[in-house]
Amino acid sequence: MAVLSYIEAVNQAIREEMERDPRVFVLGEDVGRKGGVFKATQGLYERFGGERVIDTPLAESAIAGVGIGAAMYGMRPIAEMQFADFILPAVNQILSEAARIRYRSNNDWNCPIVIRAPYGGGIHGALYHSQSVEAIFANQPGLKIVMPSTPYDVKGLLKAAIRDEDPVLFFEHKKAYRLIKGEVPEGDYVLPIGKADIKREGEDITVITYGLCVHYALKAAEKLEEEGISVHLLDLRTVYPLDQEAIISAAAKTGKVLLVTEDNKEGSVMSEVSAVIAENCLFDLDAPIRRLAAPDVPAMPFAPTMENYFMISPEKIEQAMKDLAEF
Amino acid sequence: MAVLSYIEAVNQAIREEMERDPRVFVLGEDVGRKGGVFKATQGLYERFGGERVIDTPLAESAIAGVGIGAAMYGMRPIAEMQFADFILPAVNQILSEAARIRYRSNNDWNCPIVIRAPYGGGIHGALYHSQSVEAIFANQPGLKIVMPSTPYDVKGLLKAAIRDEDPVLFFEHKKAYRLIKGEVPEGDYVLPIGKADIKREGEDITVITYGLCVHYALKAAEKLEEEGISVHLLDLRTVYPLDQEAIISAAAKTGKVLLVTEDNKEGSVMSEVSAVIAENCLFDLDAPIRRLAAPDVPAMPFAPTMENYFMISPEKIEQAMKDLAEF
Amino acid sequence: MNKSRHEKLGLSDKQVLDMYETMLLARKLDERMWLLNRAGKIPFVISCQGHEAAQIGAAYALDKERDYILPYYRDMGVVLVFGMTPEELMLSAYAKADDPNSGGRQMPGHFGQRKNRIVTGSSPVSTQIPHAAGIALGAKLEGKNSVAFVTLGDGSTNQGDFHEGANFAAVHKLPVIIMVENNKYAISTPAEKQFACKNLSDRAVGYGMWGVTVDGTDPLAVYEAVRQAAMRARDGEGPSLVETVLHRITAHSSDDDDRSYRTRDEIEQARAMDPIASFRKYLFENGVLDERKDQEITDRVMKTVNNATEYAEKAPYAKPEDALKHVYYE
Amino acid sequence: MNKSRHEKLGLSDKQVLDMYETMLLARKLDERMWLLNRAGKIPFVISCQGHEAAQIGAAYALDKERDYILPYYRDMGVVLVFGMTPEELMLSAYAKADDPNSGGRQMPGHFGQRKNRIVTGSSPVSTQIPHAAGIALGAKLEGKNSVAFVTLGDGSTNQGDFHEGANFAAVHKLPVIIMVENNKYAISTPAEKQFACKNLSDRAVGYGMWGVTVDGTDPLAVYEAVRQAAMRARDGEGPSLVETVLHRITAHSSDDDDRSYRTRDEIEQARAMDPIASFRKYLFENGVLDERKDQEITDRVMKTVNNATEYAEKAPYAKPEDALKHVYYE
Ligand SMILES: Cc1ncc(C[n+]2csc(CCOP(=O)(O)OP(=O)(O)O)c2C)c(N)n1
Ligand SMILES: Cc1ncc(C[n+]2csc(CCOP(=O)(O)OP(=O)(O)O)c2C)c(N)n1
Ligand SMILES: [Mg+2]
Ligand SMILES: [Mg+2]
Repeated sequence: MAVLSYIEAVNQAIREEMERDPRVFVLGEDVGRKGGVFKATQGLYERFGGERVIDTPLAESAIAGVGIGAAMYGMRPIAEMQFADFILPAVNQILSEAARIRYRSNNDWNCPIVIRAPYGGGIHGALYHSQSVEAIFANQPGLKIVMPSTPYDVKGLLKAAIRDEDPVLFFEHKKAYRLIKGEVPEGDYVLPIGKADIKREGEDITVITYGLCVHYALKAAEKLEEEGISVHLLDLRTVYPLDQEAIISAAAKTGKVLLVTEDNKEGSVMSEVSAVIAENCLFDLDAPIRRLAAPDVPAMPFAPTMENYFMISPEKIEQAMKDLAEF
Repeated sequence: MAVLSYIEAVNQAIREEMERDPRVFVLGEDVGRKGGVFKATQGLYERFGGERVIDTPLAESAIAGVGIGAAMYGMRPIAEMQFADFILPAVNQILSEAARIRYRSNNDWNCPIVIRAPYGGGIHGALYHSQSVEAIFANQPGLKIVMPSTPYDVKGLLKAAIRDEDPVLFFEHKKAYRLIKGEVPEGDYVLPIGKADIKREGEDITVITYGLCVHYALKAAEKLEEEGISVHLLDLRTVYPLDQEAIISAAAKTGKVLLVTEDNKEGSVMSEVSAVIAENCLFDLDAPIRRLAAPDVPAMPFAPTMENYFMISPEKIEQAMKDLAEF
Repeated sequence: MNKSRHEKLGLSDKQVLDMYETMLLARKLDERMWLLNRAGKIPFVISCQGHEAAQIGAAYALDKERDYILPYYRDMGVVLVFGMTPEELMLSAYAKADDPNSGGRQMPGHFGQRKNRIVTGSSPVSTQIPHAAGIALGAKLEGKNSVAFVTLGDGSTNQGDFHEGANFAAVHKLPVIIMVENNKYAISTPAEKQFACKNLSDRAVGYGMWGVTVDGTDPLAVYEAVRQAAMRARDGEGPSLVETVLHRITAHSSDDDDRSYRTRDEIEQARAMDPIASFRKYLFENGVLDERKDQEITDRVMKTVNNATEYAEKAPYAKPEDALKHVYYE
Repeated sequence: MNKSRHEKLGLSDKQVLDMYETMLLARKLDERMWLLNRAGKIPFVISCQGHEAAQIGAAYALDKERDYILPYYRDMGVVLVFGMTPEELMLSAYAKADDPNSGGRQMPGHFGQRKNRIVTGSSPVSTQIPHAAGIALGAKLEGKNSVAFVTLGDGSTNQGDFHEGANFAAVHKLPVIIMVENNKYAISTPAEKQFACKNLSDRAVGYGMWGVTVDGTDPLAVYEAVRQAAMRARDGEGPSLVETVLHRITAHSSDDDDRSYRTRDEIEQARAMDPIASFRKYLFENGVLDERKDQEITDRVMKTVNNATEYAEKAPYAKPEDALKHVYYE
């Protein structure tokens, strides 16, 4: 198996899907000749031409809205939002339209669009190039939100998203793009949207997280292993709708749960994870459900001092794991 | 004290604040000559003129954005979104701008805007005139979200919102507008934003809710009283940021908690309430934290059969209360 | 002898009579819905009254076999031409299970019917403009020569999505026709508080597209403009902006009372410029229609309206639990 | 003797020299930032290079005592005129605690300074257009005769907020000047993939406002257009749309490499149309500037740049926990 970076997995998934299905096309800002500001679509313009790799005007509501129209027509658009932060002008199209098209038409129409966007911080992106935006969308039936952590998951889940009959938001951690590498099968495979994945088996405490934090948690778990603390790690992969079954059994397994997100604490997707546990396996718990998250300030500052203070790190996770294990 | 309807309290609060402070003005669709589609601003155009009661073009991002500009300038705009459902084109202005202005400018600028919008269902409004949209916003530090249940709270909290130095979303339940009446002092008073309110003292179970559901829960509680079950009822009033202290003590008081919202279940503000409880007073609980909410479908259908199926009712709350009491 | 206007446009007598009958059908269905609403039988009406000429004139200029339409809530006339039946419209008014638009989930006026290429619509205005560009893009990518015809009200042209959608369509020279039904009101807000340009078609130049303003009470004028736009679209000349100026005869909707913001006079004037009356006059003057034929048509229309009403009234609602269906692909 | 162009505009020799010096200062600060970025000392630069004439020409036409400016990220020239100091700009580049724009919270180019009426800006483009309308509305409600001057790039004119903000300002005849700095690129996307109109000022008619396209490499042409727009605004004639056409000399930002989408030739051409060189030539030709004076100015500018850099480099960062401050009123 080849070792790919996270972003190479994105690129490969799109390329293979475009080869497989002529209905698949890409649209977004600078996705064509430039290959995207992060190079996620590099080489696709050369390979498939400007008709299927469309540099759009600078207008996110149109990127989403035109994609939605094309999806209703029967195409399989992959719309790129240059940064997750800039998905906000498209919220009305995504929530009022994409998420409701099947339901409102009583199954007569559907909207198989994928909207990709790089999210997350730790890259000196400051307030508007660092945000986690999933919580804004993670309350909208009709929508699915995928946030993979590894190149393997990226490829399999992005392919699944492109083939999905319904709209999928696909958030990619921009710090993971080049930092995270992993083995990826050359051939075609899909992974199930809506299923969490155990990234590490353990006995003492359960950590539930997603995205880049999965890697931070794995790092922390290795450290704790040396101290004799065994960590069970569940990677949500899909943050909406949640894989309740997997959450319940991961929580019940150790009875001590730490939820980690890079997003602000109040109102994050981890609140829902906590609520699911509190509703379903309260009596299996030996400790309060802990959440480790960013402080409740609007977004990540630019200055390195404040950015580090805001950002989740392996060290912060390690400390929280220890505290929980000792509870 | 006069008995006012919920919407009369809205109208009175705005009128008194406009009389008190010349910086206060109203803008929105049809708020002028027509007095608003629900008549929330009735009489204000005649009283204060078209300069301070502005009929805007049909463009929500501009309504929010112009309001934000005026607020930065030093005015006290009250922007009306005709229906909460139509706030979505303004999400970028509200989240990227209003919520972040103080923080991003290091306290140099601020944005004292109030954005009012009627939300909620049970009025044959179908998908796009029935929604609860608070969960979309209830994860954004810098923003406050107020959702009052009684005319008394409406007046005191709307006045507080108008005087607040930061942006406040003020969601009014449109079914409550004429259905709910209550005593309201004639004079000036404000109520604290960020504080929940005990609407009924009780011993056996705790119900936490907000908006119209407060009234439904009160009705249900009276029924249960007859059966010897005593309900403690906390009205959140501000759903972001939450009054954690009040939540924790209300939950700890009876050890049995039912959370009620008219919104879809997954990802609602009740998830956060549950997470707060699970984090802070897990060992005080005698039952799993229950949530009663709308089913996870995109929005409320039009046909009465399906609308009733979707909508929370006193009967549904009563049943859930009983189940919990018997746990 | 001089050719009549419709002959010059290549429309036969039969075709204009058909247009007239469809206009009348739309009107009578609409009037019936108001009666049903006032009788407490249906919760909501939003009217096509005053817009019929623009709607039916435009729809006749399209290709019903391959074009896509993205109508807004007043466009009963457009969807009638594209194949939605009076029964189906009444099912929607009654929110019954067999409503093809939404199975009774959406308010009336939220059209959608895949088999007739009527693209599903929502309430937030103007979101359909980018959709039309997307539909046209899809057709173009597939090499189909379909046009996407999208409508909206004058107030709705001030939404960001109008701008973004129009611009996208123009940059990519997509076969899109944007038709504005300018009734000079957005609910209570008059045109001068909505925009400061003279004609809304003045916006076309800013997108580099073709634009025109026509009398929206004249079905032939609208037919001509939309036909030209459609020809341009099929010839690869890109999108067009067609403004039709007309009058809203009713209040905004059954929830609105327009007496608070329109004078009696103004309402009377709007009524006096009834496009159905003026088209009838035209047909009489050109010898296409006479009293007898007109009565025949009216009788047929009324029978259709009655049957549709009866049918829909008796039809069942969706089951309560049907609310759970069709959130995702099943 | 014939009057020179600047004299005809009522600008003194001192004033044009001052403009020239400010243009040079902006350029040299910007160049220094690139050096610092390439040396790993500052994480990010987004350039004013090529835009200086438009920025400084425009800002000189405004009233620095009462007008409000809502600059976009390239507008170092505008904020320099409005009173932000080179030290302050460097503090921002270094993300230091005393950065007046944001205390080191935002990237450089996200301007804001209340005391100079520089309205705080964000990254999502075009949100500032409605804000400008709101500022102008506030001023109008208070009876102040302030103008709100707002800028954006050509690509950003395709955002919904441009449309909604421009339309609102026009309907309410607000004293707003919208200036587009059209460098014919949005990052890598060329103008022809952004819009299909000839000039972006063609959009003015669609809002019923005054519009003009001027050479953005000529500070006097821009000065003249913006002065006229400001006069109109103060006279109650409403908003204007001023398009300045110019060249982006650098890559989009320090994170971009424009060789993947611009030919060497094209980049050379952009450099050849350097507005500072052409204004220097003008000043020489009109006897306002000579080699000695030019050297003096350059020396003064370089000293300022050096001092500002040194000062900012030594200044402290905000404390980590300062990240918690100023979420709400305290
Ligand atoms: C985004 C959005 N905001 C507000 C509304 C509420 N609303 C429904 S129709 C309407 C007026 C529309 O006016 P216009 O576009 O002129 O169409 P008309 O009804 O006059 O045909 C408004 C404000 C809405 N549906 N969508
Ligand atoms: C809403 C939004 N989408 C995307 C971006 C990313 N972005 C930053 S600058 C830019 C291009 C802007 O082009 P233009 O408006 O022409 O200004 P220029 O940089 O050329 O001066 C883009 C796409 C953004 N900042 N905001
Ligand atoms: Mg109208
Ligand atoms: Mg540009």
